[in-house]
Amino acid sequence: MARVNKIGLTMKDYRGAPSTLCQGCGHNSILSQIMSALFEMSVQPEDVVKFSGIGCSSKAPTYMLSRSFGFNGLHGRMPALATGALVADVTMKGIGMSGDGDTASIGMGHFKHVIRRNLPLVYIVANNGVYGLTKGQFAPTAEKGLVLKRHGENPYMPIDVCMEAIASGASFVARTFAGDPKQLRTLIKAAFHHRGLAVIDVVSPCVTFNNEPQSHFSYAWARDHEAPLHTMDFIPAEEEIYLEEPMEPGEVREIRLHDGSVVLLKQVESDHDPTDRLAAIRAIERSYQEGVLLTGLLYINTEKPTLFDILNLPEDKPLNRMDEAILRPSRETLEMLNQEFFSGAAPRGNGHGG
Amino acid sequence: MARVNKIGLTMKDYRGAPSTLCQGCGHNSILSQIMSALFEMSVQPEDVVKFSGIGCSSKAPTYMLSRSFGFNGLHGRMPALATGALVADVTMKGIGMSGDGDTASIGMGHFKHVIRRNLPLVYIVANNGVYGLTKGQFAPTAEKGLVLKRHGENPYMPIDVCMEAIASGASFVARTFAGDPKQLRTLIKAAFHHRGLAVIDVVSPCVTFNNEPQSHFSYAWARDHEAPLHTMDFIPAEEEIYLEEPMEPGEVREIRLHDGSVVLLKQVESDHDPTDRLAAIRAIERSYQEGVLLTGLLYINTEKPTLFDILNLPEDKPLNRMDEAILRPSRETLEMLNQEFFSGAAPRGNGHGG
Amino acid sequence: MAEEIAEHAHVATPAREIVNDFSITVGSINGTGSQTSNLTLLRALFRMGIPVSGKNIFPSNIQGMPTWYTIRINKHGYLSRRDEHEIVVAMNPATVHEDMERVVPGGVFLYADHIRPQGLREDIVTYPMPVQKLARESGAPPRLRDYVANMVYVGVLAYLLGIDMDAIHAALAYHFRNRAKAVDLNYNVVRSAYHWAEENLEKRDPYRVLPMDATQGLILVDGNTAAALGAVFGGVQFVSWYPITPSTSLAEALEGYLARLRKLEDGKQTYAVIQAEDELAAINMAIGAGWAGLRAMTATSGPGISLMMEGIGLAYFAEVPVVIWDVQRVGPSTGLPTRTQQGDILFAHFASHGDTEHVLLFPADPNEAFEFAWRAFDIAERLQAPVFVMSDLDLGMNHWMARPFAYPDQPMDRGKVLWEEDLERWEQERGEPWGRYKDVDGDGIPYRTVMGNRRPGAAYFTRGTGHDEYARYSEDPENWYRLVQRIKRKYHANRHILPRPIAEETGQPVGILTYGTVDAAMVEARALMEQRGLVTDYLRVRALPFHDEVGDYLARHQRVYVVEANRDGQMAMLLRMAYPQWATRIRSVARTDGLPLSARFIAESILSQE
Amino acid sequence: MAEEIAEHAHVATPAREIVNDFSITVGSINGTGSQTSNLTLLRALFRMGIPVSGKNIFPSNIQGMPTWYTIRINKHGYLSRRDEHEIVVAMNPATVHEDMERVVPGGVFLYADHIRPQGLREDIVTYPMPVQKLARESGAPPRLRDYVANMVYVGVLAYLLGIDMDAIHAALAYHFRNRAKAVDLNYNVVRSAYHWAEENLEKRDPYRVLPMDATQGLILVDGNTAAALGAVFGGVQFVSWYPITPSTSLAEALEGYLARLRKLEDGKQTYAVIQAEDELAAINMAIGAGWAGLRAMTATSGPGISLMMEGIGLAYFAEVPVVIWDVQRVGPSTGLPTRTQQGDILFAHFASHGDTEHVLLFPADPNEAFEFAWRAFDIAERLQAPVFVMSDLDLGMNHWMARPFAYPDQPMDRGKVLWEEDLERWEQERGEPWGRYKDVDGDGIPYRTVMGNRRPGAAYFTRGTGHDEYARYSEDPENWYRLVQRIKRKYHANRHILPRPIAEETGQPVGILTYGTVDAAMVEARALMEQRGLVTDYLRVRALPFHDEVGDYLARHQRVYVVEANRDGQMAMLLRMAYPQWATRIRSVARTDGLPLSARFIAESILSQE
Ligand SMILES: Cc1ncc(C[n+]2csc(CCOP(=O)(O)OP(=O)(O)O)c2C)c(N)n1
Ligand SMILES: Cc1ncc(C[n+]2csc(CCOP(=O)(O)OP(=O)(O)O)c2C)c(N)n1
Ligand code: SF4
Ligand code: SF4
Ligand SMILES: [Mg+2]
Ligand SMILES: [Mg+2]
Repeated sequence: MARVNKIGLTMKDYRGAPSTLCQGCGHNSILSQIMSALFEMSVQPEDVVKFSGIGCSSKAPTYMLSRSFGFNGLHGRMPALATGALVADVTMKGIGMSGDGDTASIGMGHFKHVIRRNLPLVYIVANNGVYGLTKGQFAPTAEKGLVLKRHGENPYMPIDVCMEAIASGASFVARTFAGDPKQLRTLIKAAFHHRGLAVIDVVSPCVTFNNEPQSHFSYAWARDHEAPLHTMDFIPAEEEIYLEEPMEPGEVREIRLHDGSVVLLKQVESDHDPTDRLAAIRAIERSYQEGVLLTGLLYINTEKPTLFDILNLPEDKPLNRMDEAILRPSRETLEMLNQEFFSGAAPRGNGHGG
Repeated sequence: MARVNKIGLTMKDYRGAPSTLCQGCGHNSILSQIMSALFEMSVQPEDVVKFSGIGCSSKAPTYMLSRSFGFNGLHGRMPALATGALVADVTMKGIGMSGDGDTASIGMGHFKHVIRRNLPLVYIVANNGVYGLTKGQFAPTAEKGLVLKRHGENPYMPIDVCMEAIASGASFVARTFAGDPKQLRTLIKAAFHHRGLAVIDVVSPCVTFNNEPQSHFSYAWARDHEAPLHTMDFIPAEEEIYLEEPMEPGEVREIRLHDGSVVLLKQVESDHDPTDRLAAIRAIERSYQEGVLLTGLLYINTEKPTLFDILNLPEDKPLNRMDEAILRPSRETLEMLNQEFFSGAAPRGNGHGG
Repeated sequence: MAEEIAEHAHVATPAREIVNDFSITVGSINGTGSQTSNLTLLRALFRMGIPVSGKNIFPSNIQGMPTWYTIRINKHGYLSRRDEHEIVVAMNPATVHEDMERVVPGGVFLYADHIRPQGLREDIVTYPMPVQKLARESGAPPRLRDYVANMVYVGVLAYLLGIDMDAIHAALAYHFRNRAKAVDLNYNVVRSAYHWAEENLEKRDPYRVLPMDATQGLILVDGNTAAALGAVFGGVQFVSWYPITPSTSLAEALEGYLARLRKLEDGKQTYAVIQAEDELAAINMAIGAGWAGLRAMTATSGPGISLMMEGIGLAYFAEVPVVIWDVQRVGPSTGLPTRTQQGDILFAHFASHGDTEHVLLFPADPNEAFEFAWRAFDIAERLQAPVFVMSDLDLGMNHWMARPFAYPDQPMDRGKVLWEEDLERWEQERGEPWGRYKDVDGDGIPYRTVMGNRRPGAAYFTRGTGHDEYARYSEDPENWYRLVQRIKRKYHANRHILPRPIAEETGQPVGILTYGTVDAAMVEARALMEQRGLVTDYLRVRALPFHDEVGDYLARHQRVYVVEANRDGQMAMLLRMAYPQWATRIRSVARTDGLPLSARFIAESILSQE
Repeated sequence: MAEEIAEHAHVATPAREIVNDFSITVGSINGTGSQTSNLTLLRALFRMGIPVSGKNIFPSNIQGMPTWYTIRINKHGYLSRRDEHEIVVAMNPATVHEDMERVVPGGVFLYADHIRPQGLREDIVTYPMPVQKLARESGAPPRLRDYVANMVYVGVLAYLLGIDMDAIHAALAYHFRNRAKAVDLNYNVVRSAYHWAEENLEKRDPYRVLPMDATQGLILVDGNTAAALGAVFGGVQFVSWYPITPSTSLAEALEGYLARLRKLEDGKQTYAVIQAEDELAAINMAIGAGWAGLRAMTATSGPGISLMMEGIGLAYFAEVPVVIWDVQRVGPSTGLPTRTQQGDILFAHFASHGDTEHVLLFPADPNEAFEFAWRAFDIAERLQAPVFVMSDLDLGMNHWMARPFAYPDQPMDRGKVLWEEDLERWEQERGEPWGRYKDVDGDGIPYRTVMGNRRPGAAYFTRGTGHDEYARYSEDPENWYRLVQRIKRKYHANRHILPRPIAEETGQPVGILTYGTVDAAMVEARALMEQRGLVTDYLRVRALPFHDEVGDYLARHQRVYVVEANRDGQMAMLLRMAYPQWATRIRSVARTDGLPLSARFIAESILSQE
């Protein structure tokens, strides 16, 4: 018998259409971990909505969560599309999936501005250093000096998705690797519970166009060079925190999210404080100097107001379920407004229009 | 008699059409300082080319340097426009002028990517926290909490142009204030001599829409809160370095630019090392905590290859002066290429096409 | 109060009077507050019951450049722009001479006396005005002096023309929202200018105004305000926009009205307005919202329309309702940002790559701006499609006389949306599974669920790529063929829900066809032509794709002049495409120079061909 | 070598032979290397002197999805796509049954024997192939086995049809650039498959090929490669682009050729290629470069065209030469990214807001792709305008027989560009100051200087806003009117420099009109119709705006069928607009399903109306 979660669903209930991505593509692993995370958290698939742009990564959402609404929009415009849609029902949970081309090239502006607005959305960048769907041109995240068979050597310095996110004030920034399922899954869970925009930059190898072992986006390189900041656990609000082995104080950090759930970080080498922006930037800079793939929860700010706060939307009543009685002001209101305009008649009393 | 510079020109030779900007607009001061800097450096106006997007700031280039070519392009697309044009003649010196809306809103993506390409261009962001030309809506650089008469209170966190530039690997990043002519002029000179893209973020008050004293983009606030990192001098390559007063070692930093000219930085409080990216980021972060307007040369990297290096363009012969003899391969070459295609005839010898 | 002054108003009028039929043009410098004076004049005349319109010809900058405002006063109610200026007020030294040249022979030229124009014309009446002196004497604080200086010409004109001072007071009270200090300060300047004129000027010109009863029950309003209000009464829920002249004031008015009219008791909003980072974001946000079941719109102008193309193609193809206001300015390119044109018709109708043909609505006046604003949502949701409302700067930013806005005459039509229970019922009744793109009714319009519908089976995956009736990805050739044919059918089978053309026919051989704001000038041009012996029929198109009436109209007329404010005669081109059988009957009268067409230009263009 | 095999090739042929007139379709999985096998077959047949074409029907993904390749063999040289498949090779279990259904009655069905289709049809000849077995036996390393497996059908077909094994060897040698190991590995599989077939299959079908002499002197090439090469010989200096199917291979080929052909002796580049961050950047970069005097271009497809609109409007209005390749795919929206269409014609012609009408060139085959690629620069620089080259996926990405490319027949025409000395001479000769937008020659084309011209007075300020003849900012109505009229005139006065239409006329009452790649099918359709008694005249339009010949052609014919691969008949619409006097003669034959039109569809559509 298939395993059943708290709301009575099996893993099958989280599946999508059969994947048409290449076998071994990192994006497939990301999908698996999203499905597992939602299954384990017993999230109702109907409460989730998927967004994406264009690219292999952006096709990916078709291959999970058939029971969820989804919109595969235009190249680079996913953040804008998701903004408009999520405002319609603030009780839905949004996952956006994008690529490094989709986000860091054509979509850079929207990426920055959705961060600034702190739209509640799990924003996954499936980062493979290339444009997979158009056959492997360099993406802006590709490391300088990367050599690809059909495209020669990349002469440009890379754009770092996490650095960009932090620079623009993102409230949740993490980096992980499609080949590190546990960490990826835990980060997805944390992101799901974060109140605001959660950027997860996932090194997600393109096995067809950019998986030579010396490439920083290959399975081999990432596996060999992964340097996690911490190991992590996600503890839902209703569960008690339980540590497998007793920890010294300072060895473990608890990040309490808005809904009471907790991300537990067990420090690996030095103590990274993910509430310290500068520390996060420093860690990223250092990872380049050391030539490692830094992973983990780089930065989190649980207090930043979200777009929904700013728009002052009702928390219980979705906009898209409001009816004419709420949406169309009354006949009397229009009459009043008409009277306010400067009229051809002589003043009728001493109203504003007089 | 009007003052004459080394190439026999007077200030008049650097002027443009009469300004149609509002009296007192910060953008006018920026224009003045650009004209003065070029005059003082004895730059031939015909060697300069101006680019801009759309906005009051982008109209500004009309009001300087009539003797230079200029292109007032589309909103947000100045970086791309300048890229295409400057490639045509690498001996020209480009100045791009943009606004905070033009750069940090609609043009964000291009801003990032022109930085990444390190196009040799002086990139000035005339930053007033509002969209001047469309009558004062909030720009993305406006501080949270800024109250404008017609638009209420800004609920969003600002985007910091310098932080964004540094995050994406800019090779020259400075911030200054239209009300600090000396520093502004010196930075323009340095930027002119920088080999690569030089971003100068200039607080440039919009006297019509955003100049109330509590606004961070007002003359009053900027003047009261300016915290220069250093005082600075620019010494052209041919001149000797001369310090007005003797300095202790450590009090003064020399930044030698590619062409031998030098930027001399006299530290104001603590010692800022503008070759240290992290130090620059730290300084920006600190300035927000302290509520000051940090100005000066935040970061410089004189070694980063430029777009022209990467494209491997001839340094002496502009592309746009090459003629048919260079541009159109010969009849024989076409004959050879025709032979290389798979042909209907039986193989003729054992060439590649056989 | 002003009564004692009004009594004297009719004193100095010469024999040959020209009453309630002339234009006043004020040349000034933008950013100096003359707009307040101009609106005061406009409103005062309107309050006197006289038909008026105001056209602002302003530069694309913020301060210090020449700007002109023309008030047309016409007892017959012809209110379009004229090429003739009877009375010109010169407040700007930079344009004083060209302003003097503008005056018709026998007309009036008023000028601020510090300007001192050289060589006053002999064939017109000239009056100097002590503008600076009166401003100084007004007691206004120095920073306001430039502003109140403009009130001087209001007072002088009030005296010369006989404008009711009570009406001026009412106009100022309205403008300053009854803030007594501001009203008094300005009114006092008007009054002292009036007195000065009374004492110092001898009226030597024939122009004057007399009260009428032609504006009773009407209001003065600009089209952008009307559109904003219409959208609010259309139940707009989502607005994403990026500032651009001349659409900015539409979005800003919308935000203002929504904040006032559409909050719940606890202060929560029943709408969202987002100033986007650019037009690409604006349209994609609106598409997201429309997809998720909100009444979503954006407002922009030419450059923004160009940037929205990819998004509009997506909305067309994925069948997402969204309303796009194109408040047209002069293109191509950045063009003349503060001038008017009907230049985006062709481009909007065929917006985006691939085969498309979009719905366009053409409001002609503020009442239609209001009406089409709410109706556009009904149409968009009914058709599941983007709908353009093609306004223009003339309508959007100028003041027009209008009827009070009429409450929508039908409940909101949300189209074929299925919520949880609807979907259940749908499947039960039809005995087949629902599919997002199934044409079960034969009208080309499928049923849709929207994000947030929690019923299992309600969810589907939307994309801009090929898809079958169940919204599944498909590259199948036959499927594609069927899909795009069905979408085409959707537009044509449902044209009847678009605003019908409006016809005025008396069986003439010559027909006129216009759309949008040309109407104002056309009404007058028809009268002019009639004076010259050419009686015409008239049809005003209010939507694309065309209703059958349009073809019938072409069929009934030997020649049809299609009059529009663009270079290429875009509507004429569309008509030739749509009606090849009548193509030779179509004659294009088109012009673009940034100004609204004048009746004279239209009449002469047509008469010269008759 | 292969000689010993070739000898036996003609053994098993039955009585009724069908020689050199059928199609072979291979159904396989993309990313498994079948493309190499298909090209090998195509080239081998071509090398045998037989007219062939290859059409790739592939999915919009990278690996694992169904893909089809059709080789048409036709001794008469008719090479457009057909709806009939005589021989089908099934390599993909997912599509094996639909593939079998495709086969015409009496046709041939080959299948990999591990697929085991259920219920083989009786009305066709079926042959299993031991694909996996032979691949295993090939000695290929496991990672290459899937690839070489596809060589099995090459060998089997070689045996069944009588394809020359030498020609196959030559094709492999070409494909693998003479890398002996790869050539041998693949050739050996072909050979063992041939032997296996020889020993195990009894030929029961009528199809076979025989050598001809119809391809001598021709080459096989795709349109994107041809275009890239043409651009190089057009002296292209600047390319900014953003990847998008099906234009990507054009830009990539260009980059390859430029690196090879256009470096100076010291290795410095005489060109710049920039992969931009998006299409907005790509077009704006190209505009900057064109403005600065470079021959600048970009290549994109539908979604990119939509994004480039604002830039194109700027180039139109500021009069900047730039070449835009639109390798059309199926829209609207993301549509079918890997299928073909002529769907962007209307949109491109009227690109961007405001009044515009752009130059479009329509290459029909690789030779024209090459020619128009260089000519487009001459036209753009001569007109100082954006020029679209409207290719499509069928032309761009499929292999076509072509003549060797012809060297440009005229020197580069850089248009009216003034360098330092030119400017001096200009002013001396004319005795007036130069102005950027002065129409001194009366042809609407002004003279331009370009950035970098150091002569004082050469510089000017370019903008997308209103400007006078000296490029100074202007909002003056009359100036605007003159300016846009002059631009309009520029296009019409210089239409003669565009590629003229090509006509084939014998004075028939029925005319056909097409453009671009429809030509291939049209040639055959005309023959089909002739067989059925309908002789037609033919005109192929090669550019917009139309030459006068187009109107004359319409005037000469009672009915003109306009045949095109889109939904709405976009060219027919344009013709009705441009020629109202002939509008009723125009009949639209249009269809879009992602596949190139077939001759049969065209012929039947027309015949059914005659
Ligand atoms: C406007 C537009 N431009 C270009 C394309 C072509 N295109 C499709 S996917 C893609 C790049 C995708 O790269 P990335 O986002 O990194 O995704 P990946 O395939 O690598 O997962 C491009 C350029 C498009 N669909 N739309
Ligand atoms: C595509 C497009 N969208 C919008 C506009 C309208 N517009 C003109 S200037 C401007 C904002 C300018 O703001 P900024 O760059 O900060 O310049 P400032 O005027 O403040 O100096 C906008 C939105 C436009 N011209 N083009
Ligand atoms: S091409 Fe690369 S990114 Fe695309 S599906 Fe294949 S492996 Fe993944
Ligand atoms: S509106 Fe503001 S930014 Fe524009 S010119 Fe005036 S002061 Fe400067
Ligand atoms: Mg990628
Ligand atoms: Mg600004």
